[in-house]
Amino acid sequence: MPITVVFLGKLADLAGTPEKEVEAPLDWEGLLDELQGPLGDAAMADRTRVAVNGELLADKTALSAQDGDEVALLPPVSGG
Amino acid sequence: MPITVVFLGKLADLAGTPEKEVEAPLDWEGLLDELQGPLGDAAMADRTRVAVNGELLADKTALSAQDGDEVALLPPVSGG
Amino acid sequence: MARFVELLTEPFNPGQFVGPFTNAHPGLGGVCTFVGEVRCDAGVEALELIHYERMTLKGMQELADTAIARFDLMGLLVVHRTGVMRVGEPIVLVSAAAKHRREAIEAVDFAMDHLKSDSWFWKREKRADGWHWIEPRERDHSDLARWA
Amino acid sequence: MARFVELLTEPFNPGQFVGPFTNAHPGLGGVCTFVGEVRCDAGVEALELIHYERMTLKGMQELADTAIARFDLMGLLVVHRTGVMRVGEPIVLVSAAAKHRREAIEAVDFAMDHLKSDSWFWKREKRADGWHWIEPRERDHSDLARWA
Repeated sequence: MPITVVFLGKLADLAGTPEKEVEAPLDWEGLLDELQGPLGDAAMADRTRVAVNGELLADKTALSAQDGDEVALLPPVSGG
Repeated sequence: MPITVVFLGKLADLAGTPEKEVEAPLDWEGLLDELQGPLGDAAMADRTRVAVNGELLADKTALSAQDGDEVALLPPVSGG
Repeated sequence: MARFVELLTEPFNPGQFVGPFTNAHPGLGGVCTFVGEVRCDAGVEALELIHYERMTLKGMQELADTAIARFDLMGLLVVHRTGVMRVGEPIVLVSAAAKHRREAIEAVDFAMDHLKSDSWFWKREKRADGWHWIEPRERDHSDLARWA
Repeated sequence: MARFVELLTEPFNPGQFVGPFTNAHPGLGGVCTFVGEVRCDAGVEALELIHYERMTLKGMQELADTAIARFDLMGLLVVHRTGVMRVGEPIVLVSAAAKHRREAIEAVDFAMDHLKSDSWFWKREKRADGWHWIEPRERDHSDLARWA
């Protein structure tokens, strides 16, 4: 089973899709390899968080996703 | 026309009536003469205010009511 | 700007006031509403609010004007009961409409503090042994002091 | 204690939630309710809220639990829209029931600050030239810092 990468908010615009599938396993370097140009920059931005199966990673560079996992890229939420 | 003295809150209990009529004119000493015992004490309490025709007196001892005036004795309002 | 201030002698349904009030302010950002009811306190059978006709309503209107001027409101609704009330009956309703939420919430907080301890209402509770007047509370003074 | 947390994809009428919520808490002292609507801002034709199914609702439930624990509540209701909304449609409803008014008002203030800037929602506005993402605001951080 592949890994699903989910793009939230404006990252979906940058990715041109709300989600894509990638081969398992996936670490932080592997994820950045999948993300081109501004999307990669946005992923690296301090305020962009990463969650695996709905659980936030304290340190996104420690990403270690396996078969069937869902990896979400979460940009800063919008203001009120 | 007489002056109407209105007793609010627990002052009505102390007076035994929500209002009474007294002869005009009426000053602070005259008002105290009309109020017996605990009612007079309550009227003199710092936090009891006096209004004439709906307007609070800054200094209740400056009371000077005329024919037809309504004098209200207002104890502290209840809490929330 | 719309200011609605009412003193009622009969039970009321808050929704009947809040719905039309909200609809009267198209384009608002938010509406904050507080409804206070007669609380279920042990031994309390009823609550009575006494007011002084010629000063109580005028005081509420002045309070509403003050809140409108202080917070950037589109509208303010203040409804207050008087008379004898049973547990669960609404006593007071304050609703503030504003472009932004913080102004609406703060205006309600401000209006409630002043209605509770700086308006011409006197309350008494009916218990098994009769009616008892409610005195001012220290907490009310500290609540009011927040706005000084 | 009752905690109601809902994410809705269709328009809703706040009164349909607040009425039953209030009635579910007999003996309460007060209910504070905030309803946020799509504001009428010049040039804005529609607002879209995007959420992340598996995190957004869970985050709202955790926020509700935090508010209930922090303030002395009898109940808390949180309803939030997602999807595309027009001016005047309700986006969010928070209602807190408590024995005392200050707890109810503060719980709503707390919940709104956190829903607005610490929940998993992303917003964009539709203008004549298309959709524009809404960025975080400095004001949101200072609002949140009040509760730290």
